[in-house]
Amino acid sequence: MSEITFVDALRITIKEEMERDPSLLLIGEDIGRYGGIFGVTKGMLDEFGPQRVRSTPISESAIIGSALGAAMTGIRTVAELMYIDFSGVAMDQIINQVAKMTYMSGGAAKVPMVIRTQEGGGRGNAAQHSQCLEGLFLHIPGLKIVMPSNAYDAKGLLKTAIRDDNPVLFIEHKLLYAAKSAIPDEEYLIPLGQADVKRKGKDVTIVTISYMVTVALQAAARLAQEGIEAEVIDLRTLVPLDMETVLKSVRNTNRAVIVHEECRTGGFGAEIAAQIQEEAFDFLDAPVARVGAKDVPIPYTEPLERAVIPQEDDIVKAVRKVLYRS
Amino acid sequence: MSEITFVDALRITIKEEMERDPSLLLIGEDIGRYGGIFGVTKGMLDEFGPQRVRSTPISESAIIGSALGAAMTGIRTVAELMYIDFSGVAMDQIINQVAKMTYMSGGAAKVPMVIRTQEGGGRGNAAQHSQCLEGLFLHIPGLKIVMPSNAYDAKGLLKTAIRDDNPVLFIEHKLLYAAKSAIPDEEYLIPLGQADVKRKGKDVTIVTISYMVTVALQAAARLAQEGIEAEVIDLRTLVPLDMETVLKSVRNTNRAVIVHEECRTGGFGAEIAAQIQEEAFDFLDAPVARVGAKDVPIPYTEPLERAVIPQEDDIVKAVRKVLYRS
Amino acid sequence: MISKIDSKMCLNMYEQMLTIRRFEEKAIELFEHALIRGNIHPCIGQEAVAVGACTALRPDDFMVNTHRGHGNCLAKGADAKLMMAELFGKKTGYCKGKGGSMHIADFQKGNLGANGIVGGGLPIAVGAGISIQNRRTDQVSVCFFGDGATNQGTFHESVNMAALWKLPVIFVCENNLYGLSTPVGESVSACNISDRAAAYCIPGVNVDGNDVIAVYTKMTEAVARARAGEGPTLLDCITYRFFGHFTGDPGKGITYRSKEEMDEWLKRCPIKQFAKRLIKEKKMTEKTEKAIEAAVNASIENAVQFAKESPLPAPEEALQDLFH
Amino acid sequence: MISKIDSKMCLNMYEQMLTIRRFEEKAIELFEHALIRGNIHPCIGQEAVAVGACTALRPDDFMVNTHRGHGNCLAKGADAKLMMAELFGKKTGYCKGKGGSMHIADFQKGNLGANGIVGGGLPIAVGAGISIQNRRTDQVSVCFFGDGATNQGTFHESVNMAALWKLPVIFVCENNLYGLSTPVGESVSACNISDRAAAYCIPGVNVDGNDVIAVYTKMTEAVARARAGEGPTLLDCITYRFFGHFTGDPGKGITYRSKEEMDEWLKRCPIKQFAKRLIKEKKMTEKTEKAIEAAVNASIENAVQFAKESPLPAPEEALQDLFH
Ligand SMILES: Cc1ncc(C[n+]2csc(CCOP(=O)(O)OP(=O)(O)O)c2C)c(N)n1
Ligand SMILES: Cc1ncc(C[n+]2csc(CCOP(=O)(O)OP(=O)(O)O)c2C)c(N)n1
Ligand SMILES: [Mg+2]
Ligand SMILES: [Mg+2]
Repeated sequence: MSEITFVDALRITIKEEMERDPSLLLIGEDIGRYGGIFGVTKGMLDEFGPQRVRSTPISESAIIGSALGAAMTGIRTVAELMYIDFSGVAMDQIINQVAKMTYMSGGAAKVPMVIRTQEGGGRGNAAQHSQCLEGLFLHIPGLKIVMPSNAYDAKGLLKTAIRDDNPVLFIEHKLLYAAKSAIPDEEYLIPLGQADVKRKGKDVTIVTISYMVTVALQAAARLAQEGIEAEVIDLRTLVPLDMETVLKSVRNTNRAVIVHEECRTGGFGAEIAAQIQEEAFDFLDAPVARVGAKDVPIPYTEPLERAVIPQEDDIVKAVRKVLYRS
Repeated sequence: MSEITFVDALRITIKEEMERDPSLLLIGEDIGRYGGIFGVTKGMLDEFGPQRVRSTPISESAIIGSALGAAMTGIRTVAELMYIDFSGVAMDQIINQVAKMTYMSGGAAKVPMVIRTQEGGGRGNAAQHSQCLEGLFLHIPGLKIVMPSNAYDAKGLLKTAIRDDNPVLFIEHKLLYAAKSAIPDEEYLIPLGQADVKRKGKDVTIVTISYMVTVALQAAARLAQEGIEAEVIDLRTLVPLDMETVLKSVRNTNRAVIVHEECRTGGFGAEIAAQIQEEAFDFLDAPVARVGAKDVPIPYTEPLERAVIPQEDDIVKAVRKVLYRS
Repeated sequence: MISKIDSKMCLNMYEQMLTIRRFEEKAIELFEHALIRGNIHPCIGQEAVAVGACTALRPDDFMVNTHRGHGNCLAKGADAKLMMAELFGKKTGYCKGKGGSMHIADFQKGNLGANGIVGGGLPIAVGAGISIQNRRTDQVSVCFFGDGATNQGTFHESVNMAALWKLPVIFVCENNLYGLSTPVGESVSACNISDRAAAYCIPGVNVDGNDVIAVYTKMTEAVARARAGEGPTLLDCITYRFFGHFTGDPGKGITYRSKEEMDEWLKRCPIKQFAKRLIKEKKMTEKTEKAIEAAVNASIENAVQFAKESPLPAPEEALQDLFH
Repeated sequence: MISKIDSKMCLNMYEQMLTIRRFEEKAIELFEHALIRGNIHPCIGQEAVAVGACTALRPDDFMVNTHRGHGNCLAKGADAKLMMAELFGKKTGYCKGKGGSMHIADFQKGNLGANGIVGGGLPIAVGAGISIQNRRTDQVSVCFFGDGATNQGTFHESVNMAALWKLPVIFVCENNLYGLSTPVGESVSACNISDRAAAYCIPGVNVDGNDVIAVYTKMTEAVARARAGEGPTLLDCITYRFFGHFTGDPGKGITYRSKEEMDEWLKRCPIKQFAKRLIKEKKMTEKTEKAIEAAVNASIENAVQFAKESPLPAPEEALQDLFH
């Protein structure tokens, strides 16, 4: 058992999997000598050589498409997309090629690949380096979507993702890289599609994922001081989506608040809200509430960025509202 | 007043606007001599010449990006994206450039451009030529989204879209091109953000758009024979979204079914369902229901395509369910 | 030159070209009778590129295909029965009816699939090249694409990447002079598509794409280079499609191509040309020609029969095959 | 060669280069003191490209910029005060604090904005070229981009389109030999980036990007060509950034560049070189040099002061400016 950061957890996981599967391929920009812009692949080039650790030109379509070609021909692959914002330049390869290959071929193609990428605001990186875009990919059948909220989960989920025979979009959050968890020495895997109740509570269900788990837990702590016990569910993966855990909780608390960093309109919160009211209509004592970013690009300057991205305060207010307190 | 097809309505509109604004630019693949793959720009090259009617190489990023550059420098532009499926190869230009330019520049940039494109299944065009992707763009702030359901609306909405000083995604449906409407001889414009009640009814509200309006009206006719009077609302535009009209209807019928052709998960139906229960919670006598495509790529073969894309039957069943009849 | 090539191989090539021609003719006919839906992009007129290129390959070599890909599929060894069944949308088709004309794949024969997105397959072929290099086999990866596709960003990114890493990828441009209605001169700013090789420091080769032997010969050189670890080659195979862009194109493309031009190319039919030459060089008798013709016709009839008799998938199968 | 150029213009260029240098140094300092957030990509070392290229332009010419774009902004006539205010996230900044370092635009000066997406600006510059052609003015559109950006699909699509239509676009590669940590030789398969021009039948020109007069001269030729309707030119300006890729790059990029290489380039500082030459050719006295230095320092101080004193936007302004 040792305390390590999210970045280290990712690096150790990749290293272990590179050792386990001698054909596993890493591909992405500046992942070689430089070790990746966030340091996740540090040391890999020296250890596994330039054929297994391919540092590429700035050609995201070719990165994703070649990962697909490698995966389809028997080379399990982890591609790195430096920022999720850059998925735009590779979008056809992600949504029309990677996501559809297995289905279009009637199951003949097998696509064992992971796209690791990174998202989120809070650092003044402005409109093209701060987005959260999971809602967009959720809408495209054929991609699994994993979004860990801490180093422990990151390790267990990344292992599972790499060993999956389907394409997995693995989304990290830039504000989580330095966060530490205790990690056991022995190997563990976390299955995809299992939400995790990060805090128990009986008054309201907060459904969230990734960095917003941290913010939601802070909000829950504050709410506890007001006598409101919030249950905080970390979905961990959006595809597959563990609605069972969500519904079980909502049937108990009768209230739900969904929290995500991506834009409110058309975010995954809309999908979950729609499903909750479909499946637990008679249990709801208040409308399902959603907390998401305001519907604008992420502004650069701090006061505006803070106004756009969900804060602890916004969650507290939303919870009070579904409890009809203010 | 004359009966014309959807395609003709689009062509006439573009021609009128080309005459009205002598700098208006058309750009897209095969839009010149060939007149566009669906014939919308037929005759334009002869009438307006190759500088105003630019038939391009197969370079969608350059098409959208150059339309943006032209628009930003004072040339109002209508770009044609042959299939919405090809938005993948131009996605960065659409979501990171076109959509964000005005905001990122603090309002200094003006982007008067329309991206005309076409979507939908039903013709056996398979996974990469049959998608509906509006839900994806709905999630990106900075794009208006227009989806006419008939030739009359198409004309009025396209005029407004072209004259708008903001980027507008104008999505046509391939099954609508041959549909005819009566069109007045005098000019008319339809404002963006005004839903249209295509059928009055008191028992349930069906909220839909584009080709699914046709299918929903058929379903409503069948339901009427069972004594169920469905109100059918054609949203006409997703951004701006006229929730007022939707909510007014739901507060009256107490039941809502949202119908769209795009995949159910993460489609715009989730957003609207979430908003309805947020705003009209106490009026709902049943959960808001959603009818959307099954969450798979669109299969080629007819029986599977039919199983995946929403049919009249699916709407009828969903309506019966929210009325607790079966 | 032809005389150096094994007679049996020549007859094989001839038979394959004819198979492609008959397959496409039949598919068009069936489409017109509404037995096939969607769209078909016939490669009639371009058979020499498919057959010349694929004859230089081994069954374990990889191939990435385009929307106009029936010819390449067949040349890479696909079973016409399973292809036709796919066009009929039957459960027995290559993709169980889910893919259709533009998405046929045949992994057993190294065919990684066609693509409905122009330029979409190029990066995939590069990935297959990486896979070969990392597994240290001497396979190659062949990527077909049209003249129009060379203007897509993926062309540039893919050739650059393959060139940088000296991947065993052969880029074969089926340059039929048009991308849909757009003449290559209005879409490609280079004089020749082969000139684009200079941007990547790789060989760019001009090929008469209507001469199956020429294609075979140049392709063999490119394949040898790739197998030897010397990296990619760009082949610019000039050819012509006799039909329209797709089954809905009026007058076989007469709205954007002159009758004279179309007639001129019809005279240079790759199959007729090859037959003449085989007979002239005594590699084929007229009797053999007839026998091949009969065998090909029978095999296509057989394929249609198989497709017709095969079952459609059941609606609930729509939800299968999304994930493994 | 320099002697042919007007002294006043030379001194202007010198002053601009120095302004850029001081602006960047100050921005780095302020970033380190947490007065500027996000990231900064300093162009220190590359000033000759910005100034040489923009001196060949008119104020009404268009310019499309990159993430490493402060220098190009200033050279195109931007006000350092409004730039600095933007970096401070203030309401008075070019983008009201919404854009930040990577998105500064200045429409009054034809500056259509920087871009956080590598290669994202290229198609926009082409569009400005279309706009010029259609409005029948003799403006030009200049697109800056890095060596790394030449591997993006948009580079290919954009240059091809501009070449086809003979648009008045000048493609200026700020080739600083690295894309982030990646040496140009590991990302560009061509020997020289200028070789890529062959793929589009346009001139590709090698330029010493540390020699402001060389840049100015070659750029002037390209601009003349563009204004005359002869189409685009690709300039490959070889230069070097003295700092790291961004403010977070350890040791100014020492993890991927050798100390020897960095020292070697430091000796070729475009500003020092130019000063020496101006003095040698008697275009500048040491007194003038000092006066320029003082004026530049004052203007940067002034900009910082302005930025510091400007108000931050109010939270509710976040919702403005999405649509007109
Ligand atoms: C990204 C994309 N853009 C446009 C299309 C529509 N389209 C299909 S085939 C085609 C022409 C392709 O030309 P070329 O590459 O020369 O191949 P050919 O059809 O001539 O074999 C076009 C424009 C598409 N399928 N994908
Ligand atoms: C599409 C995209 N991919 C990757 C990045 C991350 N990134 C920012 S700058 C940069 C290097 C760019 O290199 P080059 O074009 O040579 O410009 P330079 O930074 O050297 O000026 C990279 C990889 C990005 N911003 N956009
Ligand atoms: Mg072609
Ligand atoms: Mg560089």
